[in-house]
Amino acid sequence: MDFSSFLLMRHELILLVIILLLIVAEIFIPQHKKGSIVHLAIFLFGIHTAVGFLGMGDGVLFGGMFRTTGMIHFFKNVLNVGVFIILLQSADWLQEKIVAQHKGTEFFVLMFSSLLGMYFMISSGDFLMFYLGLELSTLPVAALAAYETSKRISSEAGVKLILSAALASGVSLFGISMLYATSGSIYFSEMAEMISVNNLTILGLILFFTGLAFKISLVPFHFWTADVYEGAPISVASYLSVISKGAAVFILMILLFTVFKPLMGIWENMIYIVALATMFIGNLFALRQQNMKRFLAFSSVAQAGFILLGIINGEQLGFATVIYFVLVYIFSNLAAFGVVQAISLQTGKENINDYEGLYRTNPKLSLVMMLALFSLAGIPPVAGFFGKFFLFTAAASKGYYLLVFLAVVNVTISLYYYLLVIRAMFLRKGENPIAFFTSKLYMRLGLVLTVLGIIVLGVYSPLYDYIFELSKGLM
Amino acid sequence: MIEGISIYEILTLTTIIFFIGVYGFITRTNLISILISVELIMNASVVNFVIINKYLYPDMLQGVLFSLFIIAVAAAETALAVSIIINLYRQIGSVEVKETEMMKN
Amino acid sequence: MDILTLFVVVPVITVLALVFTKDLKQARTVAMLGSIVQLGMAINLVFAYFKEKAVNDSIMVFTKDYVWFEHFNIHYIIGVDGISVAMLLLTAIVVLAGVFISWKTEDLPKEFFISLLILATGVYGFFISIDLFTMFIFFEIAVIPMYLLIGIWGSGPKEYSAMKLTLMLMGASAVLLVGILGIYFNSNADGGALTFNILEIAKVNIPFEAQKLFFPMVFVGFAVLGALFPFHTWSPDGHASAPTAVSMLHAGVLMKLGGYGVFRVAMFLLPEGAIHWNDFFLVLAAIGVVYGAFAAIRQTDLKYINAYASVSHLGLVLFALLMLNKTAWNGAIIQSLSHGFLTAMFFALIGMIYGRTHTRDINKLGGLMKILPFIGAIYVITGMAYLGLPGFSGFIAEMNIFVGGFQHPDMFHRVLTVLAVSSIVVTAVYILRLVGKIMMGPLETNNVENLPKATWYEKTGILLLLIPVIAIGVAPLWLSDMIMESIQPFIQGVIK
Amino acid sequence: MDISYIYLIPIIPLAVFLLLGINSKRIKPAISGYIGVLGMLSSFLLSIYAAYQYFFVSGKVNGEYKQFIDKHVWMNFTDTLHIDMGIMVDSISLMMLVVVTSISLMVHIYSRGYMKGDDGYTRFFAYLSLFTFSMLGLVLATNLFQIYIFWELVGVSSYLLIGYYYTKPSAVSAAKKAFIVTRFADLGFLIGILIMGYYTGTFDFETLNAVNPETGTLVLNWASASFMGLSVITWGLILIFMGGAGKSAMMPFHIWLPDAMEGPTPVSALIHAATMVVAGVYLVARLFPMFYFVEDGFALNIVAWVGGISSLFAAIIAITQTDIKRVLAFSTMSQIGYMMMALGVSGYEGHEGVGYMASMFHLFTHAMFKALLFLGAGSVIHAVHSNYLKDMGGLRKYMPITNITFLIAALAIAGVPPFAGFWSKDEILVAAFENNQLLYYIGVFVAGLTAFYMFRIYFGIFWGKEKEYEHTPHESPMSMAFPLLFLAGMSIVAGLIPFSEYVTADNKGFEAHLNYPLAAIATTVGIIGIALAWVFYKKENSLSDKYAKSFGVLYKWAYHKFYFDELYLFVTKKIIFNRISAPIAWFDKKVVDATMEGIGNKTVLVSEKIKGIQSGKLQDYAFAFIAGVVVLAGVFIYLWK
Repeated sequence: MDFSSFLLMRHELILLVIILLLIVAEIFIPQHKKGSIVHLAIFLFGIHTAVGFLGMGDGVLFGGMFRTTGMIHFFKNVLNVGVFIILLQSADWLQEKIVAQHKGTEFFVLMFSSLLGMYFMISSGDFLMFYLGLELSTLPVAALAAYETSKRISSEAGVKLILSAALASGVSLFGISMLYATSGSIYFSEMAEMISVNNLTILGLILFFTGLAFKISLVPFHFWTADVYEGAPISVASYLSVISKGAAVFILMILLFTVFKPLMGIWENMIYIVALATMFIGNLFALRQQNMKRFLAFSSVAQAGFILLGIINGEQLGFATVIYFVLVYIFSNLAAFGVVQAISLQTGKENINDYEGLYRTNPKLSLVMMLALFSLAGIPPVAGFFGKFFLFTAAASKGYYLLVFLAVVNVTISLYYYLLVIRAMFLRKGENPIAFFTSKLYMRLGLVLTVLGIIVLGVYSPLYDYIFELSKGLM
Repeated sequence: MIEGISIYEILTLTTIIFFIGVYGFITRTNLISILISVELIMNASVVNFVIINKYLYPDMLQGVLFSLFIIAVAAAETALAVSIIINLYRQIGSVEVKETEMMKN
Repeated sequence: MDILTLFVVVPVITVLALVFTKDLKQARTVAMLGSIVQLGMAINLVFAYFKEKAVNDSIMVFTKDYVWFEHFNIHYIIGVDGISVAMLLLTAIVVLAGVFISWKTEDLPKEFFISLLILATGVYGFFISIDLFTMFIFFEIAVIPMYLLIGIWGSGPKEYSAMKLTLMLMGASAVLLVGILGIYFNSNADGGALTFNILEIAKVNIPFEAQKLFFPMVFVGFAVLGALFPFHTWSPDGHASAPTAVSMLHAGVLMKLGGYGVFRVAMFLLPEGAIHWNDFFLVLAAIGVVYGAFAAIRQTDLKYINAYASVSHLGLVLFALLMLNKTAWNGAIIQSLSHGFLTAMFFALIGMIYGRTHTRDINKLGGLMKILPFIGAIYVITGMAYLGLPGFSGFIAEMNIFVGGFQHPDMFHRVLTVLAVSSIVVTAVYILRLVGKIMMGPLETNNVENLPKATWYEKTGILLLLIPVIAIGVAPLWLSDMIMESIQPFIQGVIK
Repeated sequence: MDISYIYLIPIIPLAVFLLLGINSKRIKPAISGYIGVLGMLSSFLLSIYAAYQYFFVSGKVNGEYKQFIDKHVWMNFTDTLHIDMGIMVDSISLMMLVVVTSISLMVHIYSRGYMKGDDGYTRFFAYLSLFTFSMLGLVLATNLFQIYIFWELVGVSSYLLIGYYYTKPSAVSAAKKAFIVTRFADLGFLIGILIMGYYTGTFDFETLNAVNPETGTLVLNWASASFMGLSVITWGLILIFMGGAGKSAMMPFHIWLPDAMEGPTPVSALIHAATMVVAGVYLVARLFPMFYFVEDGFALNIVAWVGGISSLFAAIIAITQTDIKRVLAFSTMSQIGYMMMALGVSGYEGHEGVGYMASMFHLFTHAMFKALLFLGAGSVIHAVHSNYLKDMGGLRKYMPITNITFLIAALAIAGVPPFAGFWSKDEILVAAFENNQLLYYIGVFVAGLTAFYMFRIYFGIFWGKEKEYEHTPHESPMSMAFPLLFLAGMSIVAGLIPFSEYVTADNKGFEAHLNYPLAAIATTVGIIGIALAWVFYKKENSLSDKYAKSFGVLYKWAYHKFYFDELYLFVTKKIIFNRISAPIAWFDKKVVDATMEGIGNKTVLVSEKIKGIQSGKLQDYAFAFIAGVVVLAGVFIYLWK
């Protein structure tokens, strides 16, 4: 085999190099200017993100363990952008809190290796690679969740995440072993041919499904979400809420649409049930939250429920709409988390009623927040609306009108709690509103990027058509 | 291939192990022992892979390979988990699971 | 830039300009200029329309079609017929009047006018769009600013009302969304491509089962905005809490989206569904008409009275639409316009009275005619127009509705019409009670001496609204013919 | 005949109204008074000219008074149904034109004196012009819808004028009452119109009334559909008559008329005596062929009876009232009842149609002397500043003109020859006698009562014992005296006009002869009434109270107008306001709204209830996790198949 084909792993290789570079830098940069490591990391990753957009052909490596297509390539770029924004938004926090404790580099190393895991997971061609990717993407995040070692809730979050993740992966491993038993192979391509509808397969599917459902935080596998988001550093929470969720959705779709095609009759209904449960539970819990992080955690649970409406379509349309929605969702959610980050960094306040009167002191921030929330709630003309609308279209095209109806009911419920935040920011005056402050460059950049995304992605229609074209490759 | 022992018995065994693990996970009060239960779950599937490979598809080694990787990952996982638990222990001087209930509702 | 898209662009430009304004003076000036331009465009459009119609007899004129989301066959299609032209004119006038009436918005003036104009954008867009998707987007754009407008600048239990209003309307639009998807996926019944284009879908005959299933969704989705009983409860609280200009725009324009949508989408695309569900919804509408009127008798808060009056009058619109004949539909459209102007006037006047006496409780008011002659006189005129006095638009509308309703061959419909007709007496009762209580009789307001007279901007705002009311009332022919001929293509589906 | 100039007759008052109404604050009172009078005068002259042209020059074509119509489409309902605006010139419309313009002119002149110094002077004249415009439009209407439109306008101008003293609560409520009661009656009118529109496909009087000369029956096929045993057209007519009854204060819609006296007296003279209140009569006359031919005049009978009963009823009440304007109001009601009765008993062809003629005749004469009575009463009130008999007496030496004119009017209404009332009333009784004996006797009795109550107040005002007036009453200024004299003259001569040649049901005209026996009876009855009044009220004495007692209950009821007001009050306040409106308002708040609320609150409640699930316990989560797996597995492996 010629090594040029390794270029198909360009993303992975470059990221690996960056990780190594950072470790080296950690060794050589003197103690008193450790701060520069942040700039370095963001710079390097920025280059990586940019380079990622260079074109790349499809191909398969290691006898099918690793594969890449236009879609996968595109999605890796999406993840990159997301992570890049997260880095921008957390730069100040790192500078002020983490670097002081000499833990700057590790943060990047961990996050990047988790991202590396995602890469492998989404371009995995067999269950072994998939499993490794999954674990590689999960474990570092657990470490990150527990990163603020001085905070008790942070360690608590870490414990909860690592243990439930272990349980999930254990269960899904058990499922995989069953699938292996019925199909005699762990390669997706071979499985797709061998697989047949029988109880063992169904059981395997269900067990396997839980592993990803855990990452996407679908009900009833979502319980860790809120606690971990609350305990973990905000940047980690936002990473969990968009990046790992997005990647998991991606691979789940690939598996369901290709490998488990024969079982569609089963998993359709499974998705149906889970989707309803997820939407309702997510919304009902989000209703009463006071802490912004928990609030966003449950809202993201609900969003996951909406995503399933696209998955249930089971065809190219569904795939495209879901990817599109995930893209939009990444931007919207990161905008919200970014604002939370900025405020909690300045004032340490994370509760909704701390935001009262925010508009009158910090109009820009609250506008960003409002856009983000509208996008999450699906109010036109911001991107979120289009994302949701297309998801519903995908579901309706298969005739799931009842499901769509219940979904729109949930949209209304969700609108209620999103408006609660807007109420706090705009309607209320507040006794002691958060004083006016200006964020640093990185944070501003991060927020501006997200806002651009929120506004442009919706109205700019060619993007969706592009995604739709790409998603042909996987079907 | 072990003479006189059919795959069913072994699969039953692994399933039992699996559920022991689950049971442990749900009932143990000590984080470490919960971790151990997770290991049990993992090992159940490790054995599964090997057995299935050996009994059903002896000509290729996919299962066996898989199991090796699982063992490795499980080790890493344990290490990480233990480190986090230790970190928790530093703060609250306990590794009881009931100590990790600050965040709820 | 085509003549219609300007209706969306100009408000947006105004909004952008507003972003850079410093204080109230600049903000209101910019807003006023923007709205004046819009009014000019609207008037110009009327003439342009007549000129165009002479040479081109397609259903919609000035149509433009831009592909948006290729794969879903979503287009940005715009076009107008006589009805949308009239509606655009209404909107332009009410918006301008609203700007005048809110001349003295002290708190966050910039934001206020921005939200107001965003609302206007949505309404304009809704009236010009022919594509269901675009229509829906504009629909929601029009609704959502209400939350801020009521919540920030409102009075009384504003947060509660704002939340209630937004949730009920958005819930309705959610139901509507399902209905639209249903139409979309049945739009290829004749083997064509899926489309959101209303005119295309109208050519397709959607299977009866689908129509039966989706008509209620579309109808209710829109009709909630038209205060259909029993989904009208958002409107009294909303109106009561909203600031004056917002009540004007909301009752005057936004609520019209309901009837308009029912007419454009539900009736046009799902005629068989309309016939199938006719009796059920007709009864609801008739209840709304009488019920609203009776509920209004009992209220003591000026705004509540008007809110319930609106329930009654807009109930009449839905009622007429369900009569499924040209005359009644003509009446429905004219009623929408007339009610738009009149209720806007009422809310403006209430705003002025409230601004001076600081109460809206009719038991605390009395004999204002003596101290506020202009407001008093206009109030009486508005009241008379509202209870359907000849010479004002209300009469034209109601007569069309009643005659149309009574032309219906079915006895049941005619009986319901008689029921609806009886509402005019009840209307007279509460209007006269109101006028007699607050305008006439002995003075009851304290601090009588220092009630300022109406200012120039208030007068301008009022006259803007009064002129069309009288114009329609005295010379209805041009309007009713313009609407009548535009209705023609829409009625076809229902007739056959 | 060219009728285009007739448009000017209503348009001039409209112009005056707009002129005065829009800048009521700027124009000086004196000026506005002149503007009003001049405008009215020109209309008056025009209508006189028109009448002359029609009746004596070009109206009569081969022995029949033709209808001249000029109309323009105002609004289209359907291809066939449309509202036209236009003028319809025929005998009754011209007769009404003369009545309306002349009375209106007189009232304008009178008001210049009567309203002097009132701060709403200009407003008053504006309203008067508005009313005149509406009334003229109503008179000239060519179709049902046009008449309805002006009908409503008349109603509103009456509302405005009754509520002219809008700071007086009583005036406000009277105005409200008048509007709402008539509005309710108009509801019937409107529904009637709708029925006509639906079943006949037209609103035009021309088409509706068209009579086939050969068969001598209605062209229009009224038997097409029937409802509850009656032709729908009959229902339509009855409902339309309901509207007419409302405006003309027939039972049971009469209650607004007495209260309407809250308005300034000239207004009462113009609107509530001479013109607006006879609109109902005019409406029936307008549709007379339909009323007559459809189902052999079933509807017409109703008209007759309603008229007869109202006249009797009102006359009885009038005797007991002490507010002179109210007495006049009830007398108006009773006289209009007369006219209705006359129409009701009338036939169509030739001398058959004497009732129709008589009713129009009486409408004409009554307008004159009743306006005169009101204006006279006005000048009395102007002098003593009170409406009540008890504050008056012996005024004849202070205000001679008023006295004489009032006397003339009283004689006229009492039906004493040769005054106008005698002739018209005689024709009415003739018609009644020929067609419906019972109504005839009622009519005669009412004639007597009329004479009695009219002279009761006459004596009460101008004779009897003098009261001590805080400042001695004096004769009214010329501006007020002139109209009195003019109208007095009319009241004397109007009876001599040979109406039967000009205004008849079939427009052909016929020779009317005095029916001496009937006339004699009527006159004697009238004289008796006067004599009784003389006995009772000429001198201050206690006879009246004694007899009042002897009537006991009847007197009490009559005094309280048979408790109609209380009845209405009960219906509106108790039934509509408390029994319907209040429950609906409650229902809206507590049921409809509460349901919507409930949905929201329940959602929040549920989310509160289930918060325990998120217990924060790692192992609960794990349990939920496994439970989820088991459930899914259970569902899809066992239940699904």
